Amino acid sequence: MGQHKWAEQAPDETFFRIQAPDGTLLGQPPDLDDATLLRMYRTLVLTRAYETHTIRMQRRGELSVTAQSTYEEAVGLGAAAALRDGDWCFPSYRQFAAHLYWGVPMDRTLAILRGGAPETVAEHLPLDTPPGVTFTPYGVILGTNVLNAAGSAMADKLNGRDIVTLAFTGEGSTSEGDFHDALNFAAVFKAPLVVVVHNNQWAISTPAHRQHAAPTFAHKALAHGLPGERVDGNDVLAMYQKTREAVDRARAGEGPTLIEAVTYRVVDHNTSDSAEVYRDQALAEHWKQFDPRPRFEAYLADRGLYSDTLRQQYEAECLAEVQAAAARALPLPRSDAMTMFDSQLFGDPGWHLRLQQRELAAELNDANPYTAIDPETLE
Amino acid sequence: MGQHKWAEQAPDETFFRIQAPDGTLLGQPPDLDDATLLRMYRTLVLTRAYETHTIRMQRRGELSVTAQSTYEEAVGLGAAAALRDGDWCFPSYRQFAAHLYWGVPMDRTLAILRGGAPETVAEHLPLDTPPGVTFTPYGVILGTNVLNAAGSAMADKLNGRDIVTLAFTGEGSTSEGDFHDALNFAAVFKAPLVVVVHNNQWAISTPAHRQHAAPTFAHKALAHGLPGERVDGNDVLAMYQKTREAVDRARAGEGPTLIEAVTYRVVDHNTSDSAEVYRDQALAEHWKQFDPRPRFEAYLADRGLYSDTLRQQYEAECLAEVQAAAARALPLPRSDAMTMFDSQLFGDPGWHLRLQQRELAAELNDANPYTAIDPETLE
Amino acid sequence: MNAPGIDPVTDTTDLNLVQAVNTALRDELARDPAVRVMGYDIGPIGGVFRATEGLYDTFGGERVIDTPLSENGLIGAAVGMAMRGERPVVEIQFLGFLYNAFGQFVCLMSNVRERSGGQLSVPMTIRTPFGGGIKPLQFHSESTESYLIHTPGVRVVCPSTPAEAKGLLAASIRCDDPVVFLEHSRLYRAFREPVPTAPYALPLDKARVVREGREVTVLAWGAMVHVAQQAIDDMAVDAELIDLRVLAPLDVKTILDSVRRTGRCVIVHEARRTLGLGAELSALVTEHVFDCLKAPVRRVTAFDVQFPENQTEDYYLPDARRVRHGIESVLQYRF
Amino acid sequence: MNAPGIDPVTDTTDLNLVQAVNTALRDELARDPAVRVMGYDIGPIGGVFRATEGLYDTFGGERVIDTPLSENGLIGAAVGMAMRGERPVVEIQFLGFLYNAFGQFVCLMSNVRERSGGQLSVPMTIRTPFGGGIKPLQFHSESTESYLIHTPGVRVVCPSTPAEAKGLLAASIRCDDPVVFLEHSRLYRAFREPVPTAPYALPLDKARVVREGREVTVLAWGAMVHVAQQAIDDMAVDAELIDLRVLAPLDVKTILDSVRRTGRCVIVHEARRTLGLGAELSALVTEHVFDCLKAPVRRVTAFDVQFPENQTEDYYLPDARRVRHGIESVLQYRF
Ligand SMILES: Cc1ncc(C[n+]2csc(CCOP(=O)(O)OP(=O)(O)O)c2C)c(N)n1
Ligand SMILES: Cc1ncc(C[n+]2csc(CCOP(=O)(O)OP(=O)(O)O)c2C)c(N)n1
Ligand SMILES: [Mg+2]
Ligand SMILES: [Mg+2]
Repeated sequence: MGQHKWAEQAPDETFFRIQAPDGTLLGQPPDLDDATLLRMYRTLVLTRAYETHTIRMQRRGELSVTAQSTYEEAVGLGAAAALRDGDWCFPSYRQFAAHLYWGVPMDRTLAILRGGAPETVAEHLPLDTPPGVTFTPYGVILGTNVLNAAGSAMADKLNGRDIVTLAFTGEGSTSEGDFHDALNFAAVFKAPLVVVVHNNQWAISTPAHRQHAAPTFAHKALAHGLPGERVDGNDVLAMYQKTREAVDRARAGEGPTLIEAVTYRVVDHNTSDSAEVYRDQALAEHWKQFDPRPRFEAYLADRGLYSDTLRQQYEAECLAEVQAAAARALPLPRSDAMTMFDSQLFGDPGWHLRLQQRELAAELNDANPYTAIDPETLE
Repeated sequence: MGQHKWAEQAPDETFFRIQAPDGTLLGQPPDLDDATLLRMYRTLVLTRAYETHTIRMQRRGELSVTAQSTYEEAVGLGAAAALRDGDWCFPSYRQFAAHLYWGVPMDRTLAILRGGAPETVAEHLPLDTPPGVTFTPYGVILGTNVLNAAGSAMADKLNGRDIVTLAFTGEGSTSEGDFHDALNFAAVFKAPLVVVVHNNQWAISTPAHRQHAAPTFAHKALAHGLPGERVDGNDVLAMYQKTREAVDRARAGEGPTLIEAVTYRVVDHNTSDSAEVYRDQALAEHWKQFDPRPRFEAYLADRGLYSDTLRQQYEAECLAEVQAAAARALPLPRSDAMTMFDSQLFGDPGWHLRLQQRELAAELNDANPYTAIDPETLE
Repeated sequence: MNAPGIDPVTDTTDLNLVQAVNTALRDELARDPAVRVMGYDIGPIGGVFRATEGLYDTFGGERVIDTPLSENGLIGAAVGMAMRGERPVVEIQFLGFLYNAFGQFVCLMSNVRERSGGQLSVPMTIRTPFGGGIKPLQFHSESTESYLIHTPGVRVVCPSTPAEAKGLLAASIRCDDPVVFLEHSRLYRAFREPVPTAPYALPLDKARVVREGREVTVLAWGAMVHVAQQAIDDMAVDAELIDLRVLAPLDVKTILDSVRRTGRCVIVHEARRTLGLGAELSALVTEHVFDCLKAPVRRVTAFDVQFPENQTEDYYLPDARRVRHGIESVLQYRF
Repeated sequence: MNAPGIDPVTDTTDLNLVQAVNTALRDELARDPAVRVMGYDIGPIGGVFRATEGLYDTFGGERVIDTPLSENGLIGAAVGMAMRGERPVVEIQFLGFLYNAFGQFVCLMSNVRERSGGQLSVPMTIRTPFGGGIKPLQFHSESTESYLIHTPGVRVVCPSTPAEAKGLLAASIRCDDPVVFLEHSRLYRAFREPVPTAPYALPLDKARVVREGREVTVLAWGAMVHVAQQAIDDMAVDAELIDLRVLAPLDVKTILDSVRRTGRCVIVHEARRTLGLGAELSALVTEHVFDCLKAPVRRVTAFDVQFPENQTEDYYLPDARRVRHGIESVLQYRF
């Protein structure tokens, strides 16, 4: 463990808020019906149950490396709730709440995290009803998904479809060229795109103040001529409100918006990381008090929707759901080695892949792949 | 020729100016001594003579494709004059005035434009006194030079040297990721970098309003937390003044600055282009009245430095200089084919290049390169 | 001449290669509303080589889309459009500029379909001029098809004549896979030939036997097909000349069948030698028809240096003489 | 074991590969003030693999520089620093992220010296983990050294043991050319060996003969050296195993001399087959020692698909059994 750690800076708290951290209403809450509010709250509970369980599974060796969003769920939740059926989302790896709000099946996600081929997962855990919002696989190469999302939004614009595309990215990823390309293309073509910069102050070990020198990440919008908002990322209602405004503008043909969601990565970057190596964990402890969950519960209580019983009921239901999903994902057969040749080119994959498929098949049959096949038999 | 052309927009003229287009002083001129002013003026005259001559040479087939900066020379001239001996410049291909202000030898530039290898040029036209400011070869891949310039400035910062790096790029090139990387790295490390965005409203056929949706190119600075200035790029004094302030800040350790120099590409993109194909040339005609030269002459006249005789003298001298440079460049022997193997790796270039060198040598001797060489003789 | 797919009896028009490209773009824009031609300098100007000339006038700015100056932006946005059912045809002004978009090219364009288990696809085409001989600026003469061919999940196509270009570009655009379509800039205006006037698509899985022969197989693509042809004509050797047409995935069968018959193989390419496609072709031939070989496979290539300055590039690129030397070396070879 | 440059009598310390890398970085930082270690997550955290652990504490933030999260920014800024006399050592967190910087890599880092006629140089090193076997996320297991090797103007180095890593990294950093230094992530903690304690540099132009043999030459690098070794041990074949060490420029002489003696050659690599370095090696061997070959050159490789999901990657990467099959195929070959 290094002697030197990053000097931290508490993030600037000048941002849009609807609720104070203690739950006090500071402004007009968005017009959300009870059912939606409860769906949002249940998603919050489910996300926590899901993440707690996946971390446990990962430690047991049942999953490969995975990330968490605990204490940061309001970003994905509030933003995703502002979408509607038919919209598209290009997420980052930290938006479990967005996935779960829209019913992306946990069993499939877990099966993928177990290193299964998507073809195997689709075969054994078929989708009966696809979620109302289409989620793309998250972009492993940071920043790329935001640019693809800009293209998705351009496609809708060109076809006059009133679909909105939402993209999530971390604040660290705003340093990649793809991020700027995305904002520039979306702004020039007035594409119906909403980009949420999930600013949790850290990119693995890099603090936001080493990532850039601008006062806020919302400032990035100014370079590209689109509106930039800065929102309390631990305030579900604020996230919903500002994203909803942006989504409405996008749907009305008024172009893209950038939203900086200010939060803090209380947890480790992912299951391979130990944040105490490079930062003083005091600020992380401090941020636990901004947990979005009690804040949102306070609003539900104001609306007469919240009770301890409800929470306990949700917790029990969600735990059961997660366990059931894990129970479906765990027994999936390992992907067949031959699946690596799937979903390459449409139609004939070419002579060399036909040969190599036969080579691997020979190996799986304990034959010598280099002597067992007569290449003259390949068309 | 297409029926449809780009609808043009006259650029927004809210920018820093010291002289009105008619020469009237609008503000305090920079503190420049007579000798420097005359050196600047002579550079302006020389640049025009040089460009007129190179276009002619290109049409005669004596040079490969080349660009012009006519009517836009104030950008490179004013900015480069703000540097001092020891500074570095990473230019674009449109900054002849910057090169000539610092005495980059025209004969060498012409010899390179004739397609000679730099090694041949250096051999036949050796540099006696290198220019006070070091110019790198311009970056063919747009945007890259700005980022390399940021690295150059970081090197000076890390070594505590009071050297400033100046980079030029076109407004179109600000759409490349390298440009944003450059601003971000320079701002984070407070590097002594000045970036001039030469906004001549066109990137070949792409008008600035299709390049981005921000109100100005100076706005790009806001994304990265550095000062952004917008300057009349046809006003030599204004370009000098704002660049000088930025250079002084950089030298004082206060970090980078972005300067948008607003001008207009009256001429074709380069000798391969015909602007009338894609734009209405009326605005180009209109911009001729903003020619930086008479404006600067008016200031020199105010200072009692200008006379028609001086202009004629400079014109005659400069033409002679250009002709002399061309006369030195034209008779250079064609580069030896073997020069293509020069300046690869330091030391031994490796077995394959040693073999290939011998192959080419064999070809040049009318031998069969594939049978003439015994590979066993290669170490 | 064996050119599968081109019907010789149809009506023809004399076109050069850039006109053939233009015609194919026009046909495909008219045929399928999902086709969008995209790039910078492709709208009113019609492309720096005039490949998109007139298309903006006919189809307007929503089908022929001038974009900001970012190759990465272009490829990444086109990938997103393609994921949503569009069929973008992106012009990258020169192959040397594609390096700026290499992340999106490798990790998204060529990968989205595999990554999504076939749920998403990227039916887009990159068209880009490449190759040497027109003596422009640095990075405007690249023949770095190897970077593309080593990337799985993408087809790489390279026509050598106007009629080939028209049919192969139509096929590339209609293909549901991502395709890179390499247009040799030296061939754009090199010659005209009769090109069938009606739209047609050529197969993307068949090499073209330009001339049959028994003594040696010569493999080439793009401009090198013509250089090889000239060398063969000069020598009056009974060579079989194969225009690969599609560089990935390769039509290996046609190649191996030929070398089985001739017992000799010469590969001609403009790319640098080390890991140019010739390396793969040589390895494939040796692996699969070793016992038929009467001489080692010969690679006639450019050298392993950066594309040189204008004054020396003629010594860098293979010419008919270098090809002749290559063919002679395999004909003369004795164990 | 022939390891030119390592003096066997010096004092040694048992180190694994990542510790050896760390030691070399520490030595070079101490030795030359122009050396700057740069990257994201290389400072207080010490790298995601801990290769730079402790360096920030010792040398401070001006020698061990944490940067913003942009590979292109990193490479482009380092090129500029190197042009100005610095000797940057850049960590790219995984080879798969270098694609984002491919423009700067090809057109600047590998090209500035040539372009400037030798007036400017770029003495920088990119260190990056690569290769499969640790089962992480997509694009974290790439073996795409071909993209690098096909690029002129750059050296590509790949150590296979801790002692090799220390000496080759020191040599790479001291070298005035741009270098890419590939560290196999599966080897980082795979084993320890005695590593000379004092700083030393190994030659960048000599392959390493791991074991001598007469029946077949086996060429490998990185983790595949160990896989090949295991196959050879399993088979008790009299194989000559060569660790290439430097992938560009290749030590062709050592390779050809060996195959001239053995008459057989097997190449083992993790990269995809098509235009993997095996293609070049096969072509070179066939071109230059054809008449000594008793069997066609065999490539034992991964397949021409994207690096697959964790559950199937073991079938993708060559293992000792696949290598054994490859060796058997050349031993059994009959004309
Ligand atoms: C192009 C690229 N570079 C680096 C990485 C490795 N990496 C994965 S996550 C991460 C940090 C991202 O930080 P941020 O964008 O702030 O998102 P967060 O994890 O904080 O949500 C890094 C460096 C990557 N996946 N892709
Ligand atoms: C990466 C890259 N893309 C494209 C080009 C081709 N190209 C050369 S100049 C130019 C236009 C540049 O416009 P701008 O940056 O505004 O500079 P200007 O020519 O107007 O000074 C283009 C597209 C290139 N050289 N590099
Ligand atoms: Mg973050
Ligand atoms: Mg411009």
